[in-house]
Amino acid sequence: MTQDTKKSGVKRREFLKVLGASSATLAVTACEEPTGHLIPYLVSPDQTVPGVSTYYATTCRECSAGCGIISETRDGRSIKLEGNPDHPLNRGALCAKGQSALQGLYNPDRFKTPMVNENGAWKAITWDDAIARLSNAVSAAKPQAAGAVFINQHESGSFPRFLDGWLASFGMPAHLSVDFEADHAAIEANRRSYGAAWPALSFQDAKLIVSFGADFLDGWGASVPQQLDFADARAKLDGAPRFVYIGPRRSLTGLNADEWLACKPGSELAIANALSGKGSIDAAATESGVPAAALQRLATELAAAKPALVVSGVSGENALDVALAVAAINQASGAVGTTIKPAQALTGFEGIAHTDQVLAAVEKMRAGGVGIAFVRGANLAHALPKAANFAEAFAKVGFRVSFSNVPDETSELCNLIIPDLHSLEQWGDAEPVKGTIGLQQPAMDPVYPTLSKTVPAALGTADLLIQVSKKAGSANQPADYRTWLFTQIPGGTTAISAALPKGIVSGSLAARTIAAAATTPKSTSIASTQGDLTLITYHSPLLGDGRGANKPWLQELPDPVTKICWSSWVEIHPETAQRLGIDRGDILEVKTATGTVRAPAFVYLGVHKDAIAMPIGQGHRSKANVPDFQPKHDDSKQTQWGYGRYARGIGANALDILPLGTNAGGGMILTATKASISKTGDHRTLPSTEGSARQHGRGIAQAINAADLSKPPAERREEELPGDASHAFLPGLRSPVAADAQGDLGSPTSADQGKNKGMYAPNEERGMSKRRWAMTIDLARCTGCSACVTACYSENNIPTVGAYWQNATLFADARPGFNIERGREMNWIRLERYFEGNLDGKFGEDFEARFVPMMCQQCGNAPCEPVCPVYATYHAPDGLNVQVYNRCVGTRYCSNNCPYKVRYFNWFGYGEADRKQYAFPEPLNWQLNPDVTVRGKGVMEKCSFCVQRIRESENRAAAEHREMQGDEFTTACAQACPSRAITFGDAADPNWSVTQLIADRRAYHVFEELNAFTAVVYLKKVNHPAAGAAPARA
Amino acid sequence: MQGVLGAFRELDSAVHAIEDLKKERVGDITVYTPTPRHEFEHAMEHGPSKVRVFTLIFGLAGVTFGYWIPVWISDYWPLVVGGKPIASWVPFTILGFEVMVLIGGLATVFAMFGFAGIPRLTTTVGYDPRFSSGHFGVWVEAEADTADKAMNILKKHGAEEVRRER
Amino acid sequence: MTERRKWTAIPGLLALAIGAVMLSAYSGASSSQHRSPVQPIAFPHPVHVQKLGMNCLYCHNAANKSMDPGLPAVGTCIGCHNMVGPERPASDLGPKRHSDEIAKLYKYADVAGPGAGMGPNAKPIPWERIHKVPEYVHFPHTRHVNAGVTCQTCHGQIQKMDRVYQFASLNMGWCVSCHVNGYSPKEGEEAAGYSAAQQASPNSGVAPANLAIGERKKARYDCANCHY
Amino acid sequence: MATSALPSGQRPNIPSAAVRFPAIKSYEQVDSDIAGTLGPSLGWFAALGIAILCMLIGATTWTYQIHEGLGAAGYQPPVMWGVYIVTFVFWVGIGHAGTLISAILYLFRAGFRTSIYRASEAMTVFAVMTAGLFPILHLGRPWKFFYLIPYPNWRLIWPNPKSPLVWDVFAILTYLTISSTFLYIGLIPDIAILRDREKNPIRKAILAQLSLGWRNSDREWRHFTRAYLFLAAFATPLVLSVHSVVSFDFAMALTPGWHATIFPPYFVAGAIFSGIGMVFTIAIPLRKAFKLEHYITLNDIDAAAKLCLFTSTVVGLAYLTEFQIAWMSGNPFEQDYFWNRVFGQWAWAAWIMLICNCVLPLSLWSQKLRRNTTWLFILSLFINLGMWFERFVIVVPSLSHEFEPWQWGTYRPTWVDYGILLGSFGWFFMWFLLFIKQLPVMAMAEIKEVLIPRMKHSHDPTPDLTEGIVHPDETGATH
Repeated sequence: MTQDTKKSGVKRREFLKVLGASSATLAVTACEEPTGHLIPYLVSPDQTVPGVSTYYATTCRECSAGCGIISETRDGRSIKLEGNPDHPLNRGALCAKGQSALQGLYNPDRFKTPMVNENGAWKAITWDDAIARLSNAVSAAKPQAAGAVFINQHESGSFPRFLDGWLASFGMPAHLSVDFEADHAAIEANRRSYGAAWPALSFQDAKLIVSFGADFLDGWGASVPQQLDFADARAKLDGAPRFVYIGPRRSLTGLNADEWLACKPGSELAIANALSGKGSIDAAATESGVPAAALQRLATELAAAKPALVVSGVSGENALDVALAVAAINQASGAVGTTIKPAQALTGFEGIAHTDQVLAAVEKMRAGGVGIAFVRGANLAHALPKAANFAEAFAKVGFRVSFSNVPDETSELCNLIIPDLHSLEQWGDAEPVKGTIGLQQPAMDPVYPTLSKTVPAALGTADLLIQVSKKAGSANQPADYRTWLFTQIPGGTTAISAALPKGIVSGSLAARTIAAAATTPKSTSIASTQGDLTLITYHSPLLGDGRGANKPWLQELPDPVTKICWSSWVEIHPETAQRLGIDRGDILEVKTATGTVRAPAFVYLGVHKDAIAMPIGQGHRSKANVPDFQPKHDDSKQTQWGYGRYARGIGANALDILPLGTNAGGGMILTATKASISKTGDHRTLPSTEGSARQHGRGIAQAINAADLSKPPAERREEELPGDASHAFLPGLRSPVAADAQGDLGSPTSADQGKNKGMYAPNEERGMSKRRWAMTIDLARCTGCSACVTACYSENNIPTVGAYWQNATLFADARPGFNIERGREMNWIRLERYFEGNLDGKFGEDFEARFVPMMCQQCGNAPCEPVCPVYATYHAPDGLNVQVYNRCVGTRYCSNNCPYKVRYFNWFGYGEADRKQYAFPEPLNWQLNPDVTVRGKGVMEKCSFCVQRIRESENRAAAEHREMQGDEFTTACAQACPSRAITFGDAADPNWSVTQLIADRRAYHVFEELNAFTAVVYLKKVNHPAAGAAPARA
Repeated sequence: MQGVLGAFRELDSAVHAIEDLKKERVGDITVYTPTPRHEFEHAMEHGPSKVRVFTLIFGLAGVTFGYWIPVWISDYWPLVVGGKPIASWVPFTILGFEVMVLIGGLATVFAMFGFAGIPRLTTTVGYDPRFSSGHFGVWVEAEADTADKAMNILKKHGAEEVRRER
Repeated sequence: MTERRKWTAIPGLLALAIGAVMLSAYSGASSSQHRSPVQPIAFPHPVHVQKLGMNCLYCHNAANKSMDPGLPAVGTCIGCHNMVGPERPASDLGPKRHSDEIAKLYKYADVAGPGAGMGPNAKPIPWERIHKVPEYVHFPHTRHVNAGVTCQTCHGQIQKMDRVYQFASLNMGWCVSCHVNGYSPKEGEEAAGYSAAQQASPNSGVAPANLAIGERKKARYDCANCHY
Repeated sequence: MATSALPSGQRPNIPSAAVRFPAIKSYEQVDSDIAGTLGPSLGWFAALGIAILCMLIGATTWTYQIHEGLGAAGYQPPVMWGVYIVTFVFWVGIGHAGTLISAILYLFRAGFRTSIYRASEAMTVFAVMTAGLFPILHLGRPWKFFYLIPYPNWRLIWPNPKSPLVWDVFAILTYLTISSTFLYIGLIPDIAILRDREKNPIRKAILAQLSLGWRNSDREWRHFTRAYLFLAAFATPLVLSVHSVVSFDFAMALTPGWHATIFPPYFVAGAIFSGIGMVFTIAIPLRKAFKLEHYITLNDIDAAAKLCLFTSTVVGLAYLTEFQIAWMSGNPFEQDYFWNRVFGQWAWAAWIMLICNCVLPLSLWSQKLRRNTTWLFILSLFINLGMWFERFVIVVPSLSHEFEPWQWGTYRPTWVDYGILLGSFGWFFMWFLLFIKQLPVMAMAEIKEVLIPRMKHSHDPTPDLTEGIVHPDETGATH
């Protein structure tokens, strides 16, 4: 950023505060609010127009993949993150985690200044002081410099090398780059078999996809690119590859499979060997508990499928062996180069330190050999199993520095905290794909700038280290990190300035001198365990190893599989539950050799009957006894230790009962330990958005067999649906419904048609009714990842309501997710997950899962409209079913009359800053979209088809004196969708691609028999049942 | 205005008194009775009340207005709801009916007020509290000359009290 | 017992009540119309617009590209005013005099004197906001300006206002009646006080509405046009 | 109890029993008896105190709810309507019996009406006043309720006349106006009576104002009776329409369990049923406390009980019809919902409703129980409970079990709901208690109408009053 914007930065923030106070604060309730002041820029920043967004291309740092993102910045604030369409990795898509980076940036619990712990008490210090203290500590640690430990959250790019260089300059060893979510076994196997840590996987080219517990859609590797490709593969409909999932737990990826082979935990190896012909089918069948017939069928299928794509994400003791066996199968089926492309490896996964290295470092600390330790990003105190006893070991370190910018468990154990800038505030780079460099540039000035005379206003860790070196007097230090960075990137400054708009440079970065991979991992088998059930722990697809837990969007977003939020849970199979007399919501005590935790039971068809599953990510606790967060009398001095107000004290941490152990791949063993469960007698309603998991044959999520697609409609095996749906206006929603959008006035059959009835007449001079906004959702593509939901929250200022203080004040239950228990979630678009088949929950009988994104269907004949007494909802001429917040009086009649139940009510003043239920505490309110009204208490709200985007592009077109072009813009959900399942457009204008999709042979409306003439058209899911096996039916 | 007032304890004697007064054509008669008795109506030979005319007229006016409001509102700012016609008259029947009852009913009451001459600022001469509890009163407008005659008739029929008022 | 008690009746009170209700029904008009607060600097629009003939878009530079019209940054003022200091020589703008307002501007911008640049302690000018629609109303200036709606249509003869006041009521009825009945560029230009010559070539600096003079340009008036 | 009050050898429960009030001898006795009930008593003050306390609890709770937001109540989407709408329908229903008795029975010339209609008409007005609060009270933004009222405004936008809620506004306001007018008109002659009896000058002046200068002249009576008749004629269809409109709130929606053509008659029957229940709850204690056994005779109560039994069977039929329609509709949504209503999560509520409304009232087939005021009082309490639960069963289970299985839910009211429910009862009884001590609970003038007036020459203790007066010379003897 230029010098004057820097200078104006602070002032601009003042300006923004006022702007925030006016545009972000609540609109609907106050009618006569004070007009307030107008604070102009001091010096107007070039290339920005007030009220018009500027877009900065940068890189996502929420996982190791390093997707390209675009930050929409309005008046100096980043207000939304979207995928970078020009980025080779994620091609414009972005997962929920990535979008939530915004709430990491604006997290209300971020450190504002450096802090130091002096004899037990924390106090804020100035930056100069912090730098001085750090350099003193560094020079003090000189004698044992060789023992120093620097643990960094893994990221690709130049920073690791810069860091190693800096450490070396003080005689310290290279840093450990940790990623607890990484599948080390797979990486190790890949490296040995394909020579790359993470080759690109091409699902499109596969004839058959087999996954051994590899959740490539939810966290295993680079989810977004894998999902994009998987969706494209599925979109080939009858040509699409069949997908078989093998594993004891059916994850989100598993639910997307056509067939699930529920094997005993740890028995994957036998199956893999059997499939590769090394072992006998029957032996595998007996060991895994999977019927031999199924295995035989799979074996023959696999033999026939050339190439196939077999992936392993097992995290048991024999993980590496499975991965290697799988690699062998791939090599045999000629997958290498076709479905597995080492050439386009995802370099983001290179150089991740094995878990056993981390544990070794911990032991070194315990031994007392560490004089100084640095932690940046990683949160070992939470992400390492309790058995590792990190806290005790860490305490033995002479001086502990944390660069974390949020008060997490690890930083609480440190002496000095120097908060790093958020990745959206600083410069950086990444090499996500071999040969492509993704640039990371500040999307805005720091939320909490460095207030110091001597150092720059934006002081990231890298710059801080440079300052330290300067203090220590070491020579030839770069002026600042940016300058150094630009020298590292091929082409230098000119190339960068040319590339910044797109955010990518072609070329490669120099590799780290010390490749962590070089060290061969050491496997330590877990301690002896007792218990009758196998405990499967897995990283939550949303919270990861726990990093996501302080972001309300991710807490509020229901888990794609269990649909539970603001809580942790124990998944248990119906049969086992019945045997033990356990009901959904019973609080269970899970006991292993290493400890016990309590969590509510979730009875789930998709877990092996001899196993229970628990997600990792919740259960953040503070060492200090921090009082419960009270928004009303919240003095911001109180540091919210335990990872912030939104994370602390929610659920249990499964890692507390996980015995320590690493497999031959150097990964943590997550699924091997035994456990026993017992009822505590307590019970709680699960904070889940799931009403009924079955659609009772109501045809909400419809599916068709691939084989039936080609047949004429008469011969298709269609599902039994209620009512006699009139397929009259399908395919080709266009004419009848477009007419319907104008009611009788537009209907060709109506007498009033075209009469002078103002805006609705099709030939009215304002031309208001020429458009008919519509949407198609391809269920064959949708994987249920829920990225669209977070996109909607971000775009439409939707409040999160699950925090434990967001309930009434008197005699109110204050527990996390209580509002969700009462069905008060506000998700304008929700992902319904329906199970088909296996109604009586027998183990071994397969079942099918269907995902339906359900948002306002923008009905042509909307049942909600006529019942509103004040015209607060009505039908706009362009086909929108409009909700006018400021007119709404809150009778909630519209919601009662909505068959799709997609209207959401503001039960409390979630949007009112002075209220205890306020969902956007400063500075979270900076994320609010200025184009969307923040709703006050007592009004109804719902999906508006992103009407603000429609208006914006209408205004743009008008300003440029042109007509709107086809596919000119799209809604937030469609933009984010990593499966490209959602298409938005004008059904009355053939230039929009939505019009073609509407004509698809799979098109249907939900509850068509109600004649609501919805504008959302679903395309049936396509099933690929195994030959001979009938697919599940409702 | 002056006249003679007779207060009766019994119904029939009051009726007979009225009949005689009418025969003698003494003057305008007003009867006070604690409760409506058709005997008096027979005796006074009144026609049916005109209130019903107002009820009818204003009832019709009301139903028209009741239909007109929603039609006008709908057309004033035409917003389509639920794909229904802008002015969908069928449900407006309800409003039409309610407004009819409202206006018609109130009109009836006010018509009654008008005809019955209430609310009134004073009790005219010749009212006696007894008439609201048990007694029947007969008031005859009579000039000095005819007054005695009237008094005699009233006395003859056993009026409990007879007096002249002005 | 012939006392004639006054038994007064109630009517009249009823009539008053009804009258009160009807009055209150119409009291929805904007209360802030004609509001004219004192500004930190008494910026004279007439001098800049009429005498110097500056274009509105010179200072309110976003009016034709954004929802917000945009306010001149202090730097923009200084752009001219570091030449034009507080001590005004005699000119066609008037006799030689001292301008306190420009002195105030220098104080805000931390400018030592004519010719000097802005100092480190410069701070923005806290203008008093006059025209404000509630946050649930989205008023795109760009849409109106590009449609040829002159500033004066909503802001009044602002080029003649020594002290700006709220010209229009800004209540919903006021907005809607224009959207429904339409707007003719001619009227707009008359409102702007253009001479016939100027009307021939409007120097508003924005693309004129592609309409014949006198034709009325109507606009959408469904709720979601402004409320979302 | 006092069957002895009956002429010997007469079947007791014949409303046309020649002498309606055998125990009442003269017009003056009526005045003294009824006006005598007006003196405030200690028990009355106690009752009023309790009522006001409950009312204040409700008011406080509402204030809290407005401040906090509607979330303070127990709403659990998809159940967007709960206790408030249930109670709203409940109170509107209560209102109906009053108008039924005062208007419809008036048209039908049902004798037993005379003694109880004043109390029940008052009950109507206060019940509607209570019901009228709830549509405002359940709004998300109650301070914006005036958006529902059609009046000229600067926004140039009006309410949506297609919305059943706007019909409600019209219907309820009309109903309140007409029924309170009806009550007042009926009161005028009685107020005049009180006026003439009153000694205290201030009270007398006030009563004088209220009586509008009524003086019992034949002219006044002539128009009065006619106008009263027409008002009754208006009120009769109004009663039917109002609860039909209320039922449209549900019937017009497409929610399974709501979307039924049977609703208007079903609701009207239910309303009258619940109203009669409430009449018993009020009239029986009143009769005791005010010693009005001579006026509210067992015959009257008996007749009312029969009406109660009748409406109960109508309501029962309506319940069965609903199930039968759902069963034969072949509509899975309806069938699923109704199954869930009686055997699913809401069975408990449904069975409370069925037992209170259909089973217990069957006891009224027995004349003994019909004439047993204690039992009637207990039964009436059950009926009130049952009818509240009928509305609960209509509103809540339907919403909790709609088209979209993913959004099925449940409902648990909070203390806020209960507080406001309690408050509504306090509000209602506060008004009613104030009424019964200020104004006569019985229409004295109308009772006089059916009494035998004093006659100089009268041949028969029970003359057929429709014949004219008997001339002295026709009957020799005098008494």
